[in-house]
Amino acid sequence: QQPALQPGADPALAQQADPALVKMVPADVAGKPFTVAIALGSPPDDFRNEKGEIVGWEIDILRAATQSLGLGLELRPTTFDTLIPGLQAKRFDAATGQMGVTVVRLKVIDMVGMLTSNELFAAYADSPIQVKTLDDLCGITVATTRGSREMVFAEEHQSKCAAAGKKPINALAFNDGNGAAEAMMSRRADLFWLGSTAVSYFIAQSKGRTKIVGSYTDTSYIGVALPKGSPMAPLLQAAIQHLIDNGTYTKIVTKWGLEKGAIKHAPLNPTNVEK
Amino acid sequence: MQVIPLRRPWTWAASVLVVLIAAGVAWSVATNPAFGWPVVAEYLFHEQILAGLIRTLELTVTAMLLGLVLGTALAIMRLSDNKLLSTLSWLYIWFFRSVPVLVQLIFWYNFGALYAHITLAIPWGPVLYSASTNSVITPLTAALAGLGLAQAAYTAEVIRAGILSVPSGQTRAAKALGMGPATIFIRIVFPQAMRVIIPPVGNEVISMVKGTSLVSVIAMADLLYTAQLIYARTYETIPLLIVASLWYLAVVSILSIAQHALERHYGRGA
Amino acid sequence: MQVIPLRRPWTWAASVLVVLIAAGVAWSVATNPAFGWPVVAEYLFHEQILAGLIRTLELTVTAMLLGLVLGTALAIMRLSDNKLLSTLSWLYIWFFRSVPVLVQLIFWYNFGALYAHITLAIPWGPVLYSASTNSVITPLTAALAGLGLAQAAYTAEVIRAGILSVPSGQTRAAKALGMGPATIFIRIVFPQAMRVIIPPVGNEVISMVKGTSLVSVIAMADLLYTAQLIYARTYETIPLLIVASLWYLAVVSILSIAQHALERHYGRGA
Amino acid sequence: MTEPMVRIRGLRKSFGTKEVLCGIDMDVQAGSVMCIIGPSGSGKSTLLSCINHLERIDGGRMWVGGELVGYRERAGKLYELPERKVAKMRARIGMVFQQFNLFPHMTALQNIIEAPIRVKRQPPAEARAKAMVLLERVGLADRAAAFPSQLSGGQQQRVAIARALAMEPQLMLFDEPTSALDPELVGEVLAVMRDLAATGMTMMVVTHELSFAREVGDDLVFMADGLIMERGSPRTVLANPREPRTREFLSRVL
Amino acid sequence: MTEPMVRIRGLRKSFGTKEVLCGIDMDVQAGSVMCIIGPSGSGKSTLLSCINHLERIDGGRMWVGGELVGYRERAGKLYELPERKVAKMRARIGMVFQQFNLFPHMTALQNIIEAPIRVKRQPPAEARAKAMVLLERVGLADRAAAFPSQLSGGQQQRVAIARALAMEPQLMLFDEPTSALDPELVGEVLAVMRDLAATGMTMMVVTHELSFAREVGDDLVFMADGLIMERGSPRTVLANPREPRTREFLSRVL
Ligand SMILES: Nc1ncnc2c1ncn2[C@@H]1O[C@H](COP(=O)(O)OP(=O)(O)OP(=O)(O)O)[C@@H](O)[C@H]1O
Ligand SMILES: Nc1ncnc2c1ncn2[C@@H]1O[C@H](COP(=O)(O)OP(=O)(O)OP(=O)(O)O)[C@@H](O)[C@H]1O
Ligand SMILES: [Mg+2]
Ligand SMILES: [Mg+2]
Repeated sequence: QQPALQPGADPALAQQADPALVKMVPADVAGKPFTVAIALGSPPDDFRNEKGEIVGWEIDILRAATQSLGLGLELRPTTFDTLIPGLQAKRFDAATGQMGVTVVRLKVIDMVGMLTSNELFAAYADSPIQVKTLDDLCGITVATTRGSREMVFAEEHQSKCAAAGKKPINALAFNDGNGAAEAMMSRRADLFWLGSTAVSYFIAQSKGRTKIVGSYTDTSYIGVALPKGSPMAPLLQAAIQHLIDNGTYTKIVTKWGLEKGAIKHAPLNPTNVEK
Repeated sequence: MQVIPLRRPWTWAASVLVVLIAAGVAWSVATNPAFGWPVVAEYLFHEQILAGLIRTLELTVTAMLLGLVLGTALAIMRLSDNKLLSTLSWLYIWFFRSVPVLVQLIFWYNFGALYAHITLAIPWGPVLYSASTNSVITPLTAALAGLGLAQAAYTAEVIRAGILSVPSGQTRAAKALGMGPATIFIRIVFPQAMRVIIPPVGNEVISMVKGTSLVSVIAMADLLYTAQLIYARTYETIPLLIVASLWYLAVVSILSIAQHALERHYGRGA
Repeated sequence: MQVIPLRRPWTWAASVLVVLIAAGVAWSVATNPAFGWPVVAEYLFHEQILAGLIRTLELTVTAMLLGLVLGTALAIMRLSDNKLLSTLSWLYIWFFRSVPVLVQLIFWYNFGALYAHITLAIPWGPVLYSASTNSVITPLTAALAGLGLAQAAYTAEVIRAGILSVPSGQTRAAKALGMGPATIFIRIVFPQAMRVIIPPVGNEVISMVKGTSLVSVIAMADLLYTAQLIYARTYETIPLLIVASLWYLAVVSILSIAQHALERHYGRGA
Repeated sequence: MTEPMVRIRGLRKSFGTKEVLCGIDMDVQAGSVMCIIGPSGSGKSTLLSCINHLERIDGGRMWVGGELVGYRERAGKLYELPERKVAKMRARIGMVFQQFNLFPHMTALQNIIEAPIRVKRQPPAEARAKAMVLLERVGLADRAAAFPSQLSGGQQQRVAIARALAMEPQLMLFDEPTSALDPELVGEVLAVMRDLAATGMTMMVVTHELSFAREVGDDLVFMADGLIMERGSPRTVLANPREPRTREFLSRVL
Repeated sequence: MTEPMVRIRGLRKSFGTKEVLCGIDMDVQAGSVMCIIGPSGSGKSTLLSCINHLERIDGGRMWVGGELVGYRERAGKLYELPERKVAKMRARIGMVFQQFNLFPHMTALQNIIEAPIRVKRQPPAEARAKAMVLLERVGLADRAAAFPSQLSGGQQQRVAIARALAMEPQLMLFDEPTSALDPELVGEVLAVMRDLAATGMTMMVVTHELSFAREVGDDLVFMADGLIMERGSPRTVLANPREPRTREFLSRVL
């Protein structure tokens, strides 16, 4: 049933099924493809390439992980709005799309961490703005995406801007990275603020018209989401740990230039994350 | 001799069945935990949701007013004997019905990327006015332009059909009384056209209430987008969509009542 | 004696002005590099764009057919003497005009979260049919349900207005000839109602062409969403939106011509 | 005496609280022409509409061709028939309206063949042939392809008559067929009706054309306030009305 | 002889290629009643429509109250006036249509006061008072609040006459004002017109009511094919038509 090589799959990352992992797979799951919904967002997380194939570092990790479990992978591209209802409806076994792990979200779903993230700020090449700490954002318009961790950071920092007697951060939440980037390009927003992966890719596409003007790093995770109490969550955790252990994980993060955020242990529902 | 009208026994049976089914569905909806009623209750009157609702209403009212006024003008132009006016109106309707509102919103919002300055000048002459595009086109302007200009194109078609439905004898009678074109339109033709216009315009207004959520592409938070922003953070998608839907149900109910009242008002004398 | 009709000198001046402005805008649009015309040319006939276009057309045609058929039935029910039918129809229209299509799409797509199985059973009796919800409601089913059921509510209102515009003498004459209710509706009332129905339904169809892009929430890539997916990768937002808009312009042009032809057809004899 | 084509007994009809027909008794013999005159609002149109059940009745009974109209009698009560059966009965009764009510989206010919094809399931070719004969008969063979809006009032009314005749009815009801016509055009319609009466068609004619009633009518009734005030042969009633109401009415119309 | 209220010289009007008025000359003296008869399609309605410039003309000239209608003459050419000036002239000419054309969304009273308020800028209270006087005059004071759909045809036409009179016109045009009425209702409208003529109003009346023309008309013209075929005093023309066309027409209408 599973084709030898799915469209967009990287042969260099192909995994053999790991007998120890395969043994853990419950009987009612084995043999069926593992379905993952993807909110196709900004590259290089998960996007369609020139051939229309779904690719990205999250896809690579999930494909390798399911291969280790001896399962097929079925990708279901969608938008953010259906991810969670779809999980709850068991339409999908898992969902991904640069989903940050937060305490609030863990009440609704289970998440396995795959990477720690950091964020970059982009601006026009002629922009005088430099971002060293979040204080530098006070009184400035930043464009980001809805539900992004950046929105949370900005909101939490408003009180500090107020305490310092500065104007609040004007954070615009767009539907997607493109809306945010376009707002910066039309000078609606001073800064474009998103995950480093997305911003780096955008800078590369902008042909020198934009530059990176700062970064913000925290220790929270980006992960894959599963329905609350899903028996597949610990399995997926084990499979990703297996990839970390056998070096495939390193190959993937290197391939996409994400070494900075690489993790040593794949956590299930990590609690050491921001609220 | 007693006369008994046609009885439809199945009507009663069906009525009972429908009520039973409705009760069943209501029960099932109320008790199904997947709908997350506690979360719905928590957010129904949440400050952000109410702010989003107000933004929705603001945008609907202003964009619809723009659409109605401009749409009426376009309909009159379209039906005018003047070839220039009717061609212009045709072109406008064609263009603004064609280009998706989403594209128009993105276009107006990001006009600054295309033209950094807006300049009014006499060709080969002095500059009369010049300003940065973003200062002229605020996000609200962009939203109203995107929604209102497109709405005008749709409304124009509806109003055109309404005007055509008024018998020409009415215009002749009004002309014979010495009324000018504006009076004839406002006092005679339009009130009669309203009968045909109201139901489709009711549709357009109700569509617009929900259509305002397109402004999310320019980071404006209407009711639906506010709900989306909240569940983007909390992942409680279904309860928040229910919150938004309940508000939409309330607004549309009020609008339906208004539509009914208007239909009655303009139906008088018929 | 020679009679000279009223001359409108400003019409000529204005015509010239309009042509000049149009030429200026066209020139500016054509030469502004921000519009990215080479990119537009590259993607205009791109395989993915064409696939999206076809998906858009498919969805429009099927959802609109569903909307028209169901909407006609609802309009007839709404106008029926039968209280049950007209109440049901009123409720349907109220509900489906209220709830945003986005919510309906998500709801249908994820019906499985609420009810894992669809079961047809006699109450307190045997089960006739049972299947996993997700196998019954495919994404396409969900898309058509979401778009079509809502469309039916809007179309019903338009058709109702159209039916009401046909003089009652027509129905009386048809009844007196011994025609049954179905024949009267299909052959006599509906063709005459069409004159009033076509322009607003034209609006609805044209809205639907663009409204199909809502199905992106359930993972179906129509024309606009395809363009968005491409610029999500390349960040060439404006050129790709232009590509989509050009196709929409083409489709809407064809639809406008069809609308015009239909108006002429149903206007015959008037 | 044979069974009359139309037999009406104790017919009552109200709109809301207003009684419009207050107990009408009437017989129309097969092949005869019954003329009905009376002031506006006296219930003439309502009477015709009851005969082919375009209006429900509130009391009494009516038979057309010996068959009870619109109802079934059982145990001393009248039960309304379903629409389907009523339609079948209506097909046997032709009706011509004051406002013509031609179908504006169909040509004269299409107006005529519509019901024979849809209701009687005549083959279109046959229906068309018969329609052409009828158009010939009303003097409009050359206007078969014209839409109603392209015809004068008199021509429209003649098409309306042909349309009703195409169903080969046993009985024709005319509701002021010439009232909406310019005086010039009245003659052509009356001529067609006169021919029709000569062929032995049973007709009920509400009209203000007293000379037509006098010439063509076999019987005449004068209605006022939902009652038949006077009846008799047209010559007698029109020349020597017995009732003062009749006299007053005739003085105003003549 | 004084300047006539209406003077028409060489009036020509075509629709497309069809010439509907082929050179009409006519004088209507102030205070007189001019009746126009003629077969359908002879151009009677078109003539009236030209007089208040509801239709553009293709040739000739017309004066109402000494003023050129709808055009300005300069250097031997007629230049059409802008809509605004035409409207001012129309306000001085009342017109009553065959189909009444009352505004269905307004009550009888509102129909009457609309133009005085909007066009003449009369204060509403004054307009209403005057309208009530007019309604009294046409015998409808008690129906002021009724919508047209609640009035009989004769009542509607009387409201239409009151509506035209409310503008205090110098000239009244009537286009078959009784043709759409039941015979019973014709009398009430003719009575109103008769009263109006008695007050000295200048009137042009297209009508098929020959007895009205005979009684009330000062002049009568017979039109056919866009030409005036015969003119004279109504008694003479109706009793002894000179032209065969007139004779033929009269035989059909009587
Ligand atoms: N559908 C209706 N609803 C309420 N009242 C009605 C309806 N149809 C007729 N009437 C009333 O019934 C009465 C009789 O009407 P009908 O039309 O039968 O009179 P008629 O004799 O035909 O008059 P006319 O000569 O004006 O046609 C009138 O008073 C009229 O107002
Ligand atoms: N708007 C128009 N467009 C084209 N032809 C027209 C128009 N109005 C009138 N006509 C034609 O002009 C001719 C004269 O019409 P008009 O209405 O003036 O006649 P009429 O004497 O008033 O007849 P009737 O007694 O039927 O009212 C007719 O042949 C008619 O078909
Ligand atoms: Mg009647
Ligand atoms: Mg005329």
